[in-house]
Amino acid sequence: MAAVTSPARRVTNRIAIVAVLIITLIFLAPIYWIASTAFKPRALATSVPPTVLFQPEVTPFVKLFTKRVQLRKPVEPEVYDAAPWWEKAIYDGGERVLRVGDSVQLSPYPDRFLNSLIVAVTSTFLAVAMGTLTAYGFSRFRIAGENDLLFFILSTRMLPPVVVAIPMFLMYRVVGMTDTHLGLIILYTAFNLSFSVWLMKGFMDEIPKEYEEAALVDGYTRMQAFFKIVLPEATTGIAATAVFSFIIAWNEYAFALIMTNRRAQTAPPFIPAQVGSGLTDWTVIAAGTFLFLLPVAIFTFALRGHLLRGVTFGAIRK
Amino acid sequence: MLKKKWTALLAGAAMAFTVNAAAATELTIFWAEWDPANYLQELVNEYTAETGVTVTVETTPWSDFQTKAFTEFNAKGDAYDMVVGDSQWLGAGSTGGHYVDLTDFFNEHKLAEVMAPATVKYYAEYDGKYWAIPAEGDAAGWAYRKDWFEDPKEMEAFKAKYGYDLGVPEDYKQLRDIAEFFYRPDDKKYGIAIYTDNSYDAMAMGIESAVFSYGGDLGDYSTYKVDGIINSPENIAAVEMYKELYGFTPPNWGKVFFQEDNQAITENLAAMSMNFFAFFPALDNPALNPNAANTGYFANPKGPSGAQHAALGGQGISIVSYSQNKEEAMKFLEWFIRDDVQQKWADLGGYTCSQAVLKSEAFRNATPYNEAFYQSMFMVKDFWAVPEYAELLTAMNNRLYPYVVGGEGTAKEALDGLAADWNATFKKYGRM
Amino acid sequence: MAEIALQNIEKYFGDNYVIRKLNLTIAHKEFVVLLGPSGCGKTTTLRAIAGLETIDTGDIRIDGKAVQDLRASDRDIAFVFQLFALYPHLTAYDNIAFPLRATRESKAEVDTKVRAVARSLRIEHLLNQRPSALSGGDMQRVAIGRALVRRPKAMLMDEPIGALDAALREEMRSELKRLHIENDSTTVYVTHDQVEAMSLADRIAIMNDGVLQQVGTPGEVYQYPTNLFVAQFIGSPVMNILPATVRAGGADGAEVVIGDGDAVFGFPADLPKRLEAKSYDSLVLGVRPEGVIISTTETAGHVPVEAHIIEPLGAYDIVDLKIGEQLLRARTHSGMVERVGETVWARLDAAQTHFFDTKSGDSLNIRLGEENGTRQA
Amino acid sequence: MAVIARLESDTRAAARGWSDLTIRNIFILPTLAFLIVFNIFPLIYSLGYSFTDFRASVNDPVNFVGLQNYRELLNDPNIWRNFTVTAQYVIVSVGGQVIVGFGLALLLNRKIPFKGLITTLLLLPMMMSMAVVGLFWKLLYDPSWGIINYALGLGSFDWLSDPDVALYAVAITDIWMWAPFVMLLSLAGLSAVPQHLYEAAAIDRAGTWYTFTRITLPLVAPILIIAIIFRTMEAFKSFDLPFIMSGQPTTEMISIRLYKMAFQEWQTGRSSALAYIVLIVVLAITNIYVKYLNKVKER
Repeated sequence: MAAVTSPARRVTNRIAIVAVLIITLIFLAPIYWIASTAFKPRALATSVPPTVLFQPEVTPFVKLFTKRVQLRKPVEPEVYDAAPWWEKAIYDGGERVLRVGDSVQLSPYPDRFLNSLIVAVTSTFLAVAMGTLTAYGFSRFRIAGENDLLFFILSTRMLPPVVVAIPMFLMYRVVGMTDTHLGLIILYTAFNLSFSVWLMKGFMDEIPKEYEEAALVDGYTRMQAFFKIVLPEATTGIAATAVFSFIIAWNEYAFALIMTNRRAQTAPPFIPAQVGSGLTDWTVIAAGTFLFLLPVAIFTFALRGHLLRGVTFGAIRK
Repeated sequence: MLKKKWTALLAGAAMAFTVNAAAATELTIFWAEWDPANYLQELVNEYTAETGVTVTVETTPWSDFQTKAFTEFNAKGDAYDMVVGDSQWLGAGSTGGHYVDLTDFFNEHKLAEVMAPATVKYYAEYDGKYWAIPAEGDAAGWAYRKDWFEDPKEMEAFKAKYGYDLGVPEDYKQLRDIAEFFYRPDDKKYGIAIYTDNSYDAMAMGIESAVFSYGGDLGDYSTYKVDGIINSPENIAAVEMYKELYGFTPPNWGKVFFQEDNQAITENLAAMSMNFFAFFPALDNPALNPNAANTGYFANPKGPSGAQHAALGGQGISIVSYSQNKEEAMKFLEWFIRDDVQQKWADLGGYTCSQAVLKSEAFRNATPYNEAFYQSMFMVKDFWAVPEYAELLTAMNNRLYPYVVGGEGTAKEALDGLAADWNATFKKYGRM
Repeated sequence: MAEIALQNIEKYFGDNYVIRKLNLTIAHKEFVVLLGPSGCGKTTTLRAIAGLETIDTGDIRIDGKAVQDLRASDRDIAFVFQLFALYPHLTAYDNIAFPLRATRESKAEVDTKVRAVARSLRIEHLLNQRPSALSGGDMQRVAIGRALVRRPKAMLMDEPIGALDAALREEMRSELKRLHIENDSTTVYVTHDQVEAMSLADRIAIMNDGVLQQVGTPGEVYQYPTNLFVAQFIGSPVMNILPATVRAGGADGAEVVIGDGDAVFGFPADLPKRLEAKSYDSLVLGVRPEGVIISTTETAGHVPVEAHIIEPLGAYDIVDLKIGEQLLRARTHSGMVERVGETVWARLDAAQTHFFDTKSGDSLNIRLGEENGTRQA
Repeated sequence: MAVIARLESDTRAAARGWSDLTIRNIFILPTLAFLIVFNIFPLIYSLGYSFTDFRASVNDPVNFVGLQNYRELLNDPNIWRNFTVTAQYVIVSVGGQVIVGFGLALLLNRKIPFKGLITTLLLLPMMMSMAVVGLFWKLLYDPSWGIINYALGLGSFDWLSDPDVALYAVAITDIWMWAPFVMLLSLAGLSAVPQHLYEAAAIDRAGTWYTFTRITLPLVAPILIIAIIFRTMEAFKSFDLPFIMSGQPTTEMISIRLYKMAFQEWQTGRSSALAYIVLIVVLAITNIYVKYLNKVKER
């Protein structure tokens, strides 16, 4: 199915392909830079000219997971020799690991990462579950003022987070919910719920009513029909919505910055807080960033079909 | 029916996530992200070894240290049992009910005599009461490149140009001359690195150092009079000097704080660099600073009138009144002020405020910068400590930053504007 | 207006031919229909003429000039798409004006031409409508208007009325005929509908599997199909095809035996002789239903057969006659055979009987003399 | 038919389980209740505070001050500057995203080897955390050792600390993150333009540019406008990137001002009032866009 084209057109076509490849590389360069910095020796992170080829090392990750302090005098040779490889790497960087008794003190990073997981997974589950039910309701039943309600639901997502954060902070402080997982989960659920209703309503509208009607005629109750017929049909939509809700909750910064401090703090406000003492250690930031991006990158690849559909669909529905 | 289930579910989830609050054998101290916090962690690990009470030092970058702390205070949160808070927080911390009154504790242990006078005045006292135990003394100082200064060729060229010997600057005029002398953009060498970050108190502290050495003040701390003081001729000259120094900084120096100023030395960018003493361990660490052996330190130089002061850094440690573990925290503080602990604190790298330790030869010679630190601690001055200090800081940043970095208007306009802003703020809070 | 010549056109995807050695010349002002089942290569051929599709070998000449390497826009042809391809965001007026504006004609000229075309298509009242507001027939009128307004060298139409319902299709068919007569444009028209082809074409080119099977006037391709494919593709109901053998003898001098002797029809005596001149393995006989002549009473030279199915179609009936295991369909006056199971007497009209080589499917080109009054076309 | 089936199903469901009405309520009401409690109620709560001099940081008595907060905010040139900065940022950033994203979509809208992989890779930036991205771009922008200046040969060009450049630097990062989003929507729009329209245009002797402006652009416009609405709303809300990357007065967008007023200066009442002003602006922008969108869709 190729039309006759002029030679000039064929040349433009080839230029376009080359341009696409170049632009793609440019877009990926920052991500490559993050990933590569996570494996660089500290000195190479800020070397001039920038280092592209180097011997990768995992020292940044060792640093990421440990509490360290700067050496004030060189470490004694016998102590150094007795140290395991990872501790030597830290000694080499002019630091030593903090210990309580004999056990190495861990940095808060694993905790924060876990917080991110708890909050993102729970809020995603709630938002998608509630959103799916509500979307089904809007899609199948007659509801007075349906469009106004839908617009209301959507409008709750248009506000800058800080606008919502002020009253939420005041309310949370009365009930003691600042810096709790639950507080953050509620915020993220509310934030994602409207999005989830909209996205899911689009998918629900696409599922023919006849499917359930056939099931109802066959003697299913509506609930059975919903769970056995509609939900399986809506899998793609649910997957797309879940991935998006997860990514939004996973990456959220403003609420987490304002509402959490220690117990429930997630990784996004925490990672920028690890700039290092005295001198910025970009390799550790990169290592933390790299690990934090990994789940999302894996998600993106594993579910790219759903993602593409979700992005465009969610937008077009509006 | 459904609603009940729903709330039950939420409550269940809440329980699942918040069980960790109860255990009393854990103490959390909140501080900013810098080396002293790591030294403190190391110190308190010994407390854990002694008592079994786990003590964790939580940190956050300087840029949002204040925000985080006060968000937690104002939420009446119990995430932190103690906080190593900035000196200017005392007013807000005490009048806001965030800090536990430590006056009895202070008097009982005669801390006013044990700790250095400036640290007691600035880190602990507000409105006649004590709210904190001086923990980390600090002041603004300078690092410089000894190898550049001592290069005979440079010395000769400098003498020829300025008519006096190149050496550690004695006053701001010399500071300026040396900065100008080493400012060679074509060679990627620059004169000086100063604080310019306008997000918290970084630039404010840099300017204060100049203002205080020029013999100026921020205002009358007892009457809240600012007009004529903050915009005095001395202050105008000091701010103009600060702006002039900015002209000799490396490129992209419009929003920098301690890391960048340290990098100015490690990356061979600047001849001299302003920083708080607590940030100097990185410069003394050969693994981080290839020029460690060639880095020297000096205290903030004199102003034209001969006055010599430095902006105060450092913090006292306070107990947060919302803490569930106040008793345990008291016990910790009793441990912390013990002489042997203070000595250990100094040995680990902390800047003790204990007079006995400070004055010891061992302390003053422990690092290349401890001597300069020791001198500085007797000439420090500080910012306002009133509860509304954050608004005062914002105004200062808003007025002075556009002048120093953006080159807008004149120093006099900026300071007149600042005087008006501060006046209005004090009026708003009924202080005058 | 122009002559279009296709010379040795070939197009293939890998080993699969889409068009194979195609040679066809469309004369100036001629209306040629490319007819064939879907996937036979007719649309590809049309698109290749337009420049919407590349070819691998051969020449496409318009007025003698080879154009196969020219872009569509440089060939000066118009194209009417099956799904109209109207620009959905433009009004009917703007759609028709589009090709004129694209070549920067003056505003006044555009207006004059658009209105003239609209008048001839009788769509003046629709000019301000968008395509979404138009009926299928009107959309097609606009699409044709857009093609005509430029006065192109040739009009190419790809099943232009295929998407319309039956009644509208008939109406548009006569309208297309009228427009062709009025405009005298060289036209290549693609369809799979043989009725459309027969009614519109000056000549029909029948294609199958990328190969041109036969080119001729509607009458020629109907009466003298060159092979079994054409024979069966043209005409409705389809031609009867039966295996047959021929022998001398019988009342007429020659006999055609259907199958294993299920029926024996008399034929003119010169048939065996004429067949001898041809080379073939075995024979297939083809006869259109109207070439099966039926009598309800016993008649000399007729063979008795059983009426198996009767399809009353109003103007006439189609009666399926059982010959052994096979069926022979005959066209009769309506109501001539009254009920299924009756025995009727049949013979084949020699003039309408075709003989094909079973193996190649090609017609052996035996044309026996016509009999008077037996044709019922 | 459908009506009969529907009636029948209704009666059956009623006989054998919850009625449709009950199911509808169970499905919809919790969501509505949740949104009202956690989105609407807080806003009403803060509406009350916006008329007071409440400060969450002190225990002073709260006084009703009427419209004073609003009056002072609307008369404060600094607030207007924050809005101007926000508008500048929205224009630069969304404009850039549309140009880069739509351009990229035009380039990609053809047969390209590994097209699926390329599209997926281009999705990565928008899947990342803005806070972390902002942090890392500071390293990329660094005038001394940043890869950007090195790659572009810009020497020690000031990106983030030059007040005049910082806004553009932040916008470039935003463009990097979100141009792929515009690209994705545009690509969907472009591939929805039927191929036969391009063929018709080729037959009609329309040139490349003429085809692009008269066919492609009008047909992609509605979806492009949706992308622009989306990105405008998000850019208006921008907080993470400018907050992390730059503290310049020239990048102090209204969200940042609001954050500082509420959580650094603790002017709770006044910040509630500002939040309401922002809310009204957001609703106004949305309305204008939605109206325009409907107009485009009507065509």
